[in-house]
Amino acid sequence: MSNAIIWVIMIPLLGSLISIIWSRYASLIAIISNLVALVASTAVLMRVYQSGPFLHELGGWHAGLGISLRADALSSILLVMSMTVISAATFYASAYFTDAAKRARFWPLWLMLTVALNALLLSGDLFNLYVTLELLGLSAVALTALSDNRAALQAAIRYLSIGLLGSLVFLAGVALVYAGYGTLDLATLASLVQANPLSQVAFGLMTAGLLIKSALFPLHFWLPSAHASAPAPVSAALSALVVKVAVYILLRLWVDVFDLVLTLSSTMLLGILGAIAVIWGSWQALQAQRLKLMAAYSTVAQIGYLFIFLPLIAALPEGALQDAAFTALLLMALTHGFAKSAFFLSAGVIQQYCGHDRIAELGGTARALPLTIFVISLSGVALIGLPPSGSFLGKWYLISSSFQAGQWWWIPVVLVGSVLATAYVFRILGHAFGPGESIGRVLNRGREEIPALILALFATLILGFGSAELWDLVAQHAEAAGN
Amino acid sequence: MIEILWFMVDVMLVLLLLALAWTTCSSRDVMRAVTLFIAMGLLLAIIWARLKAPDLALAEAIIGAGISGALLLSAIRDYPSTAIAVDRSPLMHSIINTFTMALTIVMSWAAWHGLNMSDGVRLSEQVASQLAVSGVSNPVTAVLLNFRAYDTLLELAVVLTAVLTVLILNDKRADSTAPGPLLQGMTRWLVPLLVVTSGYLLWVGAHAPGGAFQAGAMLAAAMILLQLAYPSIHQGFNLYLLKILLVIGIFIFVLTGLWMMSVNDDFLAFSPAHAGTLILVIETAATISIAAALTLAYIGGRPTGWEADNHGNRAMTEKGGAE
Amino acid sequence: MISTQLLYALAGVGLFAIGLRATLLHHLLLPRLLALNVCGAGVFLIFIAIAYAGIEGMPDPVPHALVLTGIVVAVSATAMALALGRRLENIKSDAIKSEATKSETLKSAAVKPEAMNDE
Amino acid sequence: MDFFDNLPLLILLSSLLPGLAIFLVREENHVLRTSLNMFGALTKLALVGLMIWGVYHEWVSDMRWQIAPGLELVLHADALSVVFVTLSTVLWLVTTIYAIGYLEHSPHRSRFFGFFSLCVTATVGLALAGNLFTFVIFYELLTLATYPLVAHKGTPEAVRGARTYLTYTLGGGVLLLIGVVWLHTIAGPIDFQERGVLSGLTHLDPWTLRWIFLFMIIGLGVKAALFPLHGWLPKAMVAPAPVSALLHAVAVVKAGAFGIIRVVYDVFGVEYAAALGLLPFLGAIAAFTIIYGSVRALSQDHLKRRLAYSTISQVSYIALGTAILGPLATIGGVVHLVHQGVMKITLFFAAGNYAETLGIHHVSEMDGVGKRMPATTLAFSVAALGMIGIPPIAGFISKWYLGLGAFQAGAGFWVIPVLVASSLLNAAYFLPILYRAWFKPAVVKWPAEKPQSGRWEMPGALMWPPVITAILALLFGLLAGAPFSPLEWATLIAGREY
Repeated sequence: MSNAIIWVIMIPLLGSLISIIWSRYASLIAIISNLVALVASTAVLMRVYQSGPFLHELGGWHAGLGISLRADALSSILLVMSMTVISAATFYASAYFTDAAKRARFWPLWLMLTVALNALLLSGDLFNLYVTLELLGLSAVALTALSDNRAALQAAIRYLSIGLLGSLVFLAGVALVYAGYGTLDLATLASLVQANPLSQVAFGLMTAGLLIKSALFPLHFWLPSAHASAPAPVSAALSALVVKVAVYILLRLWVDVFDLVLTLSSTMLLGILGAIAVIWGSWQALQAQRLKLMAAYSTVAQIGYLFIFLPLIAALPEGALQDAAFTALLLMALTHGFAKSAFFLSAGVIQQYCGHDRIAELGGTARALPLTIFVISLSGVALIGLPPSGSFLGKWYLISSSFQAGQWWWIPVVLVGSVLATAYVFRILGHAFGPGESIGRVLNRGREEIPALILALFATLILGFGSAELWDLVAQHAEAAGN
Repeated sequence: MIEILWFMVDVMLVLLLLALAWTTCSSRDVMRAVTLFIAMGLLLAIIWARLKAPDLALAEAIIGAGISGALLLSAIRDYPSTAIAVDRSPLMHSIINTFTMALTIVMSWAAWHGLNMSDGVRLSEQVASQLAVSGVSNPVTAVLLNFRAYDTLLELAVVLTAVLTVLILNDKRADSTAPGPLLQGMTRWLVPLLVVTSGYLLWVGAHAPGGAFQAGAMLAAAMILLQLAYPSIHQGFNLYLLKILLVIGIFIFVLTGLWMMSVNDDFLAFSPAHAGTLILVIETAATISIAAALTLAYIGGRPTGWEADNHGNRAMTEKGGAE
Repeated sequence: MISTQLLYALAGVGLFAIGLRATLLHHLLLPRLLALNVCGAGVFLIFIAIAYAGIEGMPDPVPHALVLTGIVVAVSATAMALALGRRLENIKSDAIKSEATKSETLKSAAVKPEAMNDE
Repeated sequence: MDFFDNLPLLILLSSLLPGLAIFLVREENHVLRTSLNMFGALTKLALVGLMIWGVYHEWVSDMRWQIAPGLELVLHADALSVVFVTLSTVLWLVTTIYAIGYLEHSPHRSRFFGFFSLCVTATVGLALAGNLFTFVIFYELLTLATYPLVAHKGTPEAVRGARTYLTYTLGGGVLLLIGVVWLHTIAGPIDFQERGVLSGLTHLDPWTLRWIFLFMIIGLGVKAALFPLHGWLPKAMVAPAPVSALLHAVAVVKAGAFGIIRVVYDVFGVEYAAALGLLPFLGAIAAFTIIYGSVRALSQDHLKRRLAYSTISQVSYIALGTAILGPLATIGGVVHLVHQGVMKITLFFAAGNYAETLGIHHVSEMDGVGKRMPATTLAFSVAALGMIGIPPIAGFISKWYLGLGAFQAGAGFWVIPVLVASSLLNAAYFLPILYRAWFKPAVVKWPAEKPQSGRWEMPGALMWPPVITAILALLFGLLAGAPFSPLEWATLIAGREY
């Protein structure tokens, strides 16, 4: 598996093609290819863990002339997270779509989304990032439109046009970078970048484009409708992964490439926007009448947390403290990825059971679907940031970094955000525990409930108690970047 | 002297371009806007030629203006209203105006800065030095299918995704009017010409302007024409084969890449000796897929019987359940 | 040479800004789509202006290839957006039609229930 | 001693694993569920017995799990944790028996007992936590595990009560978290240590420490129901009786009180806390809460609510004992942790029995109940008299040591009046109940009487638990001087803390 980094992209791509031709066996093809890709992604992570970051020069051309794929701690961890979520959602989807025609439409696009996610995470080239962003955007829109009702299509159209705008603004930044530095390779660029007007404008444009895609307040307006109206496995991928990889590119650019251009005040601005997103998104989630809409607003809030870390990372001295803040950011992102996907998958089960997802009418679901409500509670624990979830550690470091960086004003934001999150999560549970008739067994829809449970356990137990390796990896990454 | 003349031409082209863009964007009628947009595409093709980008000029004329224009024109028919109204509040309107003006100034400044900053060489020297081992002599094709072939592969995936969406969402557009004999007569000699041109563009791409995208679009144009003239022509077409045509470009691309990886360690690392052939094979497959994709995109949805496979499947299982 | 480059690059910026402004102003799909395409054309123009190396010089082929990719991506996205728009219009008109047939069936007190399209 | 190092983990697992297994047990499978419950409870009891032995002989049991740089999960058994662990384990066993009887034939028993076990796991984990980080984790887990128990009935009232409970405790949890993280950033990881950690770190700014203390006390005070953070407790009374018993006697309120002891003694160090001037502040709140809770209890007719306000008042004795500098007061506070638990759980068991057997929910309906349910009422009387502080019942010992401690610290002038007033008030709200129960003639018809079956006044599983705990309360008072009695153990702790 020395070429796992290629397989992780090419296997789903081939799977997508075969599933078009051989649509009768598309579910099987998708499951197999995603499992193989999951194994390959683990191999990439293992290689990074054992021998550090590495490159794959596509076409054998050195980066600069050619394009290189690169795997380091950040990208390989997110890669494995993304493949885990995708694999679980794949199992789920094989039971979720009861209509054969819809299922046949779903798989090729789903696999294409997987390709786009993996290609994006591993890309080391600015223009290639643009192409993967477009592939990601288009496949995400197509999957949203799969619901095939008015709301979904309107959301999809908005999602598409906003996404295109974001990519074009990003591309404008890329054009300016190429004008000034004559390269598209991230690593080469990192060694060339100086703090000058061109860098600032180009960097600003790229950031703006990516902020649209990562739905940071006030550019989040397209997100709730799209995430709420897509089919459940798609919503899971959109909220857990698609938004997050945009944040990933931002981090990649900020930390690895344009760190000289970055000023404390600009990160502070993003931090403030993040803080507003936390409060506002949580508040909207609390007001939401529908389960999936609530989850979508919660995503807006959770993305906000990630941005609060930026001014902290910028203000902290290089070394252990900065690494800790960075790892905590990663941990928050990972936890949210697992938790939110588990949440959406469970919401899909509830929607299929009840025929709707109106929160006020969920009475009795705790009796009828105990495991699903359990999964919702687990992911709710992670969304609030209670132990033993990974986001508890994330918030711990968010608070401690705020003290260390002397930016105490983020702490009340965390406090209010947590309280609001508690309120919206337990509002659901309160209704779910309400009276209802039928009493189900523990496991009612195994193929849908078990993948969701696995994801929720990742968010809570595994990331909460077993993230020590993660810290090692990031420390290693920081060391490598420092050298 | 000649430079001043060129510069004046440039200024005129630019002014015309900006004027066309502005009128496209501020037009109150969809039909008018689309027409102006197509005109702008053609002007862009001229500008690409002026800036010594003949590959692009071709592509813009065929794809940017041609196919996009055809898609937009046929789409207009689906819309109930053709009037464009701006319903932003005056405040919002002026905020947007101010914002874009500020952005224009800032970006212009940065562009000026960037052009002064660089030595102007960028990657062109590297391309030139490796061109000999790329398997082709047209540098743009070398970049597209060798140095940055991975981009092109993903781009084909983008095309496929878009076309899948088109197929998922809609049935084929109802055939509007019966084609006249004039169109049919014209088609009879135009289509073979287009097909031959397409083949030529594909072949010539190795050493002169042209290549898979231009050729594929040209082929698609031929198919669209055929479809317009003989609306029921596709009914005899094997749809299973059409699916294969749709994916064959990426399929061959990926398989070649993997094969080369097994030989030369890196994905898509062509051996210089065979690079030319391999690129031609990939391009041929890509041409077919692009043509199929653009044709399907134009007809606007699933041809009759597209999902028969699945429906058959469902019918069969239902039957099986009943037994 | 630099003046030509600059002229076209600035034109690209202008095109980008015109497209951006119109994208933000319009709600409707078609005009917005046109505006996005104009916007994209502006970015492409910046790329090609950068690549230009004078009347005598060999232009940089890399931006040419990038823009070619960009054009194909743009046309794909356009096709997709149009398909979404068409589907939405169909659903809207189906809803109006089924509304009409529903009231008709009510009038004639027919027993056949009309299947609804929406989920 | 490898085994001994793993003992805390085993103790946790002995309730965690059966708890998780119980979730999967089918509703009708009564036998399997009961076996799992009893197996867990008895195993835990045996393991705790081992641990008492070990800690008494000063064996060190310390288990660490690195979670992140500077953050370790530490399970550690010391004398103080043994007190709380033993209390929880014994009372869990008794409450489990009680709950099995109480919930017979009611729905969702698997869910109930599953969360019940998780709740005990969290309590024991909190007791065994070896540092603040671990403590916070189990503190939050406890909240989560008890929420479904409070909401168990699923009625709108239950859901509302549960939501109030959650709002208070999680809000408090966040404040505690902020205090703990703040302390972490200035002082590094804090392992609990007898006589405190911070007293050794002289470079810290005293005002920062005072703020941190405030955050922590507010966070812990919510669970300990210190005024004005007590509002959730009476509302959480909608829970089934075994939950109220466990919540109020052991798990939740004691977790808060235990946390206060930990922070004052093993983080700050009681002498350092006194030097920072923090103790009078804590003492004043505790004293006020003692009086306030008792006054409010006077006017409650609903029996469980009266008991709830009584709890608010009684738990603050523990905080009061902590706030007075001196080993005798410490003994009083720590021993009250046990004594109050045993007595209060008796009262709640009895209240549950009245409600279950006769449908009695209010004090005004209790006329003559003593003749109908003598055993339960006798247990209730013992516990109530103990609460008032009548010798030789356990409650007297606590108050005695608190009073002595106050004199020792020179705080007698304000502590003694508080103790006296509180005792009088206790008498004022408990004695009328006893009078009604024993001496007033029985009403003709009870609100909702269940037909009597079998030998006893009610099923044995419901009757014996309060009797047993009442006997314990009596023994803890009578045999206070015996080895391994709560008092002896509290003396041991006080000896190690000064």
